[in-house]
Amino acid sequence: MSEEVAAEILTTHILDLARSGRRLDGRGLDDYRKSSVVPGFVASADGSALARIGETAVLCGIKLEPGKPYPDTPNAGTLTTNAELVPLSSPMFEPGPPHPRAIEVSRVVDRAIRAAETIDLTKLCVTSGEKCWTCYVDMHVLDHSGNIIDTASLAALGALAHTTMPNVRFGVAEADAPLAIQHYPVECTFARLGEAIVIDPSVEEEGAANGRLTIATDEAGNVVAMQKGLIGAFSPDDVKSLVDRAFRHGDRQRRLAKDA
Amino acid sequence: MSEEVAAEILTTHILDLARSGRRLDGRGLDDYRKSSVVPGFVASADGSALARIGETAVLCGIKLEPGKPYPDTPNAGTLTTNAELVPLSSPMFEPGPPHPRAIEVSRVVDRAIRAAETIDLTKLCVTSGEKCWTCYVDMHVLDHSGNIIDTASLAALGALAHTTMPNVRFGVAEADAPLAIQHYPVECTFARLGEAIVIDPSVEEEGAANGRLTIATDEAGNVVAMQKGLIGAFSPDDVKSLVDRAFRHGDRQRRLAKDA
Amino acid sequence: MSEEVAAEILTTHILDLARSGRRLDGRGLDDYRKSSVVPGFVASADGSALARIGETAVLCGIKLEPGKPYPDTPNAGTLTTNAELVPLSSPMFEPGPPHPRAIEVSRVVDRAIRAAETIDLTKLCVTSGEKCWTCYVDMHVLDHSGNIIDTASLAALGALAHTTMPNVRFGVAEADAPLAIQHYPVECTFARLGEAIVIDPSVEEEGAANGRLTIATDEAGNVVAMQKGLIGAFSPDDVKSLVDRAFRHGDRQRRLAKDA
Amino acid sequence: MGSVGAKDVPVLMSPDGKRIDGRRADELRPLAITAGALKQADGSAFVEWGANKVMAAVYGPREVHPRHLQQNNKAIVQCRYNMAAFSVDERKRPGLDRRSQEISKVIAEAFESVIFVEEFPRTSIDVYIEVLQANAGTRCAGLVAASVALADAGIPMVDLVPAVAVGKVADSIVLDLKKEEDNYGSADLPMALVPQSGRLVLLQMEGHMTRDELHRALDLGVAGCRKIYDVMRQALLDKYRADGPAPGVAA
Amino acid sequence: MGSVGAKDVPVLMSPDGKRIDGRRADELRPLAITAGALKQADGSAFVEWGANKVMAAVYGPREVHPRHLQQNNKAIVQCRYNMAAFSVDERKRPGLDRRSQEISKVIAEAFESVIFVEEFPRTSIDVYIEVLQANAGTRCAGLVAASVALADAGIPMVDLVPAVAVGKVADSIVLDLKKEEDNYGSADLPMALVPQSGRLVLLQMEGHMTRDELHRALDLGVAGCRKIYDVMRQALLDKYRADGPAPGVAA
Amino acid sequence: MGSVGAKDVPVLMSPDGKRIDGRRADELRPLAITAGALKQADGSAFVEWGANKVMAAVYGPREVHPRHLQQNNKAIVQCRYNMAAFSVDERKRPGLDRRSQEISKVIAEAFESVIFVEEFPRTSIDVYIEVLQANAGTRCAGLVAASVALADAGIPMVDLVPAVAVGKVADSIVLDLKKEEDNYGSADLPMALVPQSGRLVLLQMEGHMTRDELHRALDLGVAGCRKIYDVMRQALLDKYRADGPAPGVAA
Repeated sequence: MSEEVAAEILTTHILDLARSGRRLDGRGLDDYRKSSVVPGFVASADGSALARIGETAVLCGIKLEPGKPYPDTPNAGTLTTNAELVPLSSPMFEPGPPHPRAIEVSRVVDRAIRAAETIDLTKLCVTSGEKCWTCYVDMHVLDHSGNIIDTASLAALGALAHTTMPNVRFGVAEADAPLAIQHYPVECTFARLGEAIVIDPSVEEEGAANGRLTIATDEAGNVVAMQKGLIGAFSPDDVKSLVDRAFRHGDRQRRLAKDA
Repeated sequence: MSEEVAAEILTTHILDLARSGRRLDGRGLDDYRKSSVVPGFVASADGSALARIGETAVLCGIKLEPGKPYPDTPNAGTLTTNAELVPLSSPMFEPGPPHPRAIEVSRVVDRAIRAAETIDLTKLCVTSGEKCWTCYVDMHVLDHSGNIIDTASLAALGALAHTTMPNVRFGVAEADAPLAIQHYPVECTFARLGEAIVIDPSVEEEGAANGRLTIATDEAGNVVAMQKGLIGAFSPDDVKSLVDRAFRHGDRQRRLAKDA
Repeated sequence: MSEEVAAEILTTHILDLARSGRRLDGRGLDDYRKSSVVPGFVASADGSALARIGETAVLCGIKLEPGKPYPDTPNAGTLTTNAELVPLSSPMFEPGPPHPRAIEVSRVVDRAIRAAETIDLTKLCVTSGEKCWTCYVDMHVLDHSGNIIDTASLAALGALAHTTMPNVRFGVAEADAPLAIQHYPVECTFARLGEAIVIDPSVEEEGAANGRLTIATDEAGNVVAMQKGLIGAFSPDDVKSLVDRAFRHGDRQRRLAKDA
Repeated sequence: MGSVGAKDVPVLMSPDGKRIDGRRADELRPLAITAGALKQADGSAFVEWGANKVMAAVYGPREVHPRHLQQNNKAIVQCRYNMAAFSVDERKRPGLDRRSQEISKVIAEAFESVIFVEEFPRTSIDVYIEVLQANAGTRCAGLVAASVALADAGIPMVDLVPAVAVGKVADSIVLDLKKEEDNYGSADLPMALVPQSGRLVLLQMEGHMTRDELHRALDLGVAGCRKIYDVMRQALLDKYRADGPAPGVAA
Repeated sequence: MGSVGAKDVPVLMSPDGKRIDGRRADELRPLAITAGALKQADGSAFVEWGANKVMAAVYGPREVHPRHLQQNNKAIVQCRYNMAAFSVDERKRPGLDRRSQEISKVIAEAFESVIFVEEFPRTSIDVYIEVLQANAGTRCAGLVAASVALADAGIPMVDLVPAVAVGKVADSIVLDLKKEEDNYGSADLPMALVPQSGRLVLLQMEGHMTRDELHRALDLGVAGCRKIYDVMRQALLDKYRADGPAPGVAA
Repeated sequence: MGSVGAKDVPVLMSPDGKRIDGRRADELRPLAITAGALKQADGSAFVEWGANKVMAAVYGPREVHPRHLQQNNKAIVQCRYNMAAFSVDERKRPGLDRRSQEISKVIAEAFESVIFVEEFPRTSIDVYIEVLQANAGTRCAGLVAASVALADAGIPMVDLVPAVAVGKVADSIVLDLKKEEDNYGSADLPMALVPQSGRLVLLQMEGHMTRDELHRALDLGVAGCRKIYDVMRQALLDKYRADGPAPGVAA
């Protein structure tokens, strides 16, 4: 049996299940997989967290280094977000320059962090127009069993929430201090399977999906970022109802990063 | 009929026509296509022009930004010329790093601009050895129906001739000022079709050509640049007679850029 | 006869010969090919040497340019080693970004130069933490008839030993001065052919080898670098005996670079 | 969106509900579309939308490059959204940055959702978008241009795909942001609609919107898309009717 | 090794022969190996060794990418040793630098020396090593992790391949250097052993060693490898015995 | 050519018509060619011309890499003109810059104009030029070296292809510019001739020349090429006659 045929049969099966409200791994349509956040996983980083959603695992490390503010925001530090979809984590990923898929993950996480004002970038300014902190958020995907965006975002939030500013190492202040977190954005991703829409898709469901929608919410009741992905479409009513679902699931995931 | 066979038949036909002094689009051997220059096409540039020769279209935008003089020319600004043969403009162009063909176009145009002393680079020096203007000449090919070099060169000249130095934006002087043009180089390209040599080749003629020669002249009677391209050869006598033809066509094209 | 079959037959033949202590080019197992060093081959470099081992030829050029010390070694100049395995030198090399093979050559040579303290990097410091010399060691492989590492290393040593510091050109001192050499590391490479181990392998022997070992020694009786390469293995006793062979051959090769 | 730590923030909304350029909240910028603007491409369109100028071209269905992307049961849709060096205030280095690569991806996915790709197995449909002058909303302008170019190339699709961004500016939900509104506003929500099905094939968002604001934004965007749809259809009609002036860059 | 012109050099060896972290000369840092640490990979292992954290995964035998590397008579072994941006003190730019490329090459050659590649013509066996936290000896830790991952993937090999670095620190030959010893010591000699044949498939060295020191270093390293071998075997036994806790990153 | 805003300009022409190195206007720099200078290449040549040192090698006809460039009815000619890092005053970063890529293109086109490419369909003839020491005129020196290397490799051609640059220095038209003349002169015109047909297969020019000056420059260049042609022929004769000293870099 060729790979294509096998994939097609699996897709048919997943769609059949979804039609009757069931999923391949036994979850209900609105069941999120068990998630966890282990902060401080990497001692060489200024902050880090290993996030897991089901068997998907992403390790995020934060590094703070002295830099120069952008000319148009002289009173703010800078934030650089990068996701590495290394080939270790999935048979689908190949070595080489960043794939658009990896770029999308990093940009979607970046948008949520930025739009939610997760950290106050003006606090990362040391001398106006001259010197600031550059905050590197590096997400390393270790195991891709579906829903990388939510897992990467959870790892990033968990890492930022447990970051120490290395003031002493770089001679910026006399003592290191925790990085202050203002808001806690959480991404929540859905996949359309026929007319059903499931939360937190597995890798097999992503392969069968006709449309993916990620909605990031903060703890104050705002939507801060969205991204539709894959081939497929959502009606405005779909989007409205998914926003409600995203809010419902947001607080639980947020607590994982915050209280880890 | 395979693509190769079709191409071979077209080549044979074009060469047959040329032998009797005729061309595929009805022009005579020394007829240049109708050309036009629209200056100021792009408001986001400091200078711009859309040049068209027949259906070939190139948009050139000029940007002036503060930079640093080269150590060996401390009293001169710098000039950077770049041509993008984007895949939008022709089925022959592919996405990816700059193809040697694109590099050739930009270098041939650059040579004519530089050798003709189109702009006085010493006027782009702000502080000797410290600060100067960098003049970016970016040529964007939009429709490649043959003879990109002449079209790109015409667009560049038209854009330079309608450029404003953004003195105010960069705090260099109290008022913006037009960029002064000293000389007006014009490229004129020929293609050998068997023993006939046609001016301003179409894309089909370029495919059939055995040799291409570009000759740039200025308004004072100098040849300022030449470039032989493609597989093929020209005798010294060919070159001498083509120089005369290039001079004859130069003034008309020059006026398009100057008076646009 | 296919290329693979031809290669396999040659390998079998080389291994058969080695079993009885013989080699394709008539040498004994411990015979090093005739080597030579021509210093000053390139006038545009601050130092240069053309090294040849048999028909393998590598040209090394040294350039000294002002730079900035690394933050963690403020009192030392910097050394940059690069090997270009240009496609001119072998049918096996292709154009493109540096192949891991080229990177290995440059890193192995670099390790020997650095570990042997061939030059005293602190002498390349001009102003602590501010200004230093950057010493570029560029090795250009011209003819790859086997054993590039030893040849490149010999060229590098020969070039360094004949380098003049361009003090005047860069306004660092009133007179140019020879670059002082402290130690003379020499690489010696072996290839395993079955159970025999030959010195200075030819390109054909490298193709047949099951394991390569390079040992760099200095004139004071130290091993300063080693590198096992290719598919294959060496026992610790193999290594110990090869170290003795490397010491035996080192002085002769060293003299070539030193006295050239 | 990039306003953290910025210097001067302009007034984006007047007391009487007029925007920085005088538009009402639900008003589009002027939009002009020329179908068939290029000679070499199989289909093309030039869009002037406010101060945006965007050219799109379509090639295909044709052979797939690189080959290993070929699919046996359908065409693939490849998109390259690119900004000219001179299209923005500060010169942009040629080549696709990360933003352009992300936009290329979501636009390709949007079109692959409406093109009948099963009809052209083992081929590629290549969509090229060149932003020549940028003033916010270029991805939507590019999508609109490319959609007309696909129709001009005769590629069978479910429907044309209009697109527009909705934003939040000084607490108002407004249609079709221009540059200052995008830079200093508090939310940006670009979307692309399939009018026939009423579904969105592109949807992104960044900023702050409550549940209620988001609902209004979606409704405003869908209404805006339907207006843009009419302009797109008219551009194609004009082209078919007259086969009029020779194709070429509108000058 | 990078100590020329450096500022402060720590005391690496106490008068009573204790190293900077209290170890004896022939003592290894603590080593923990989890076989089967990942779900997607065909085989995997997570290694914590001193302050190193390294993950390895194996895929294959599978189709060769890029195709032209395919060999008709055997599998090829491809290795990618990569360091995470946050794994070292100063953030490392993502992507393979020259050091990583060299290490990838010698590790691939080491494994191709022990895998029965003739059994899988026209395929690739892909070995991926991700260094998550680095503290000297990462190439050996990576090799150990990858070797267990290969076994976990069921790839037939002559033997497991333990690896360790020996060094010279304050004139002593010591086993398994940690970061300060590597930075300020005077020699570093990483090696990988095939216990079954007693031969080395990886061997590198940089620094200063006399003939005699080198002999002792080789012997010390071989003895160290045999201890590591036992830990590797135990990790696989634990995995096979229990098929125990679901595979996943040890947390 | 690069003299705008430069500091000191040397005297390039003495009152009695002697050039900076004492040559007359129509005089070549010393030229020595060694055919068959390398062992591995199918054909090779080493050229010392004034203070230029250039090595060329030819491989082929052989399989085309990358494959998709293969042509069914003829061989393709690929050329790579490269400058060693140490070949110029300021160290050049390794790899092909834009100038080198342009030169590679025009040289490949020059050779494809004289090689009987139809005889070797589906193959590549690869021409490699390495500039080891540069002093103006390297593209011509490279072309001369490569032309002899092609003959040494037995590639069938219409003729050898001599090349030389003509320039304008202090209002005189002079043959074979050296570095100072190239830097501070007012025109540079490199050309390559097919002596058999009297036609030029490479021709470039930058600077200022009147119609009349250009005519004289062309004539002077053609005459120069014919002298160079003799040296090229002699080099090949020397090689064939003696098969003399073992091939290898002339030292």
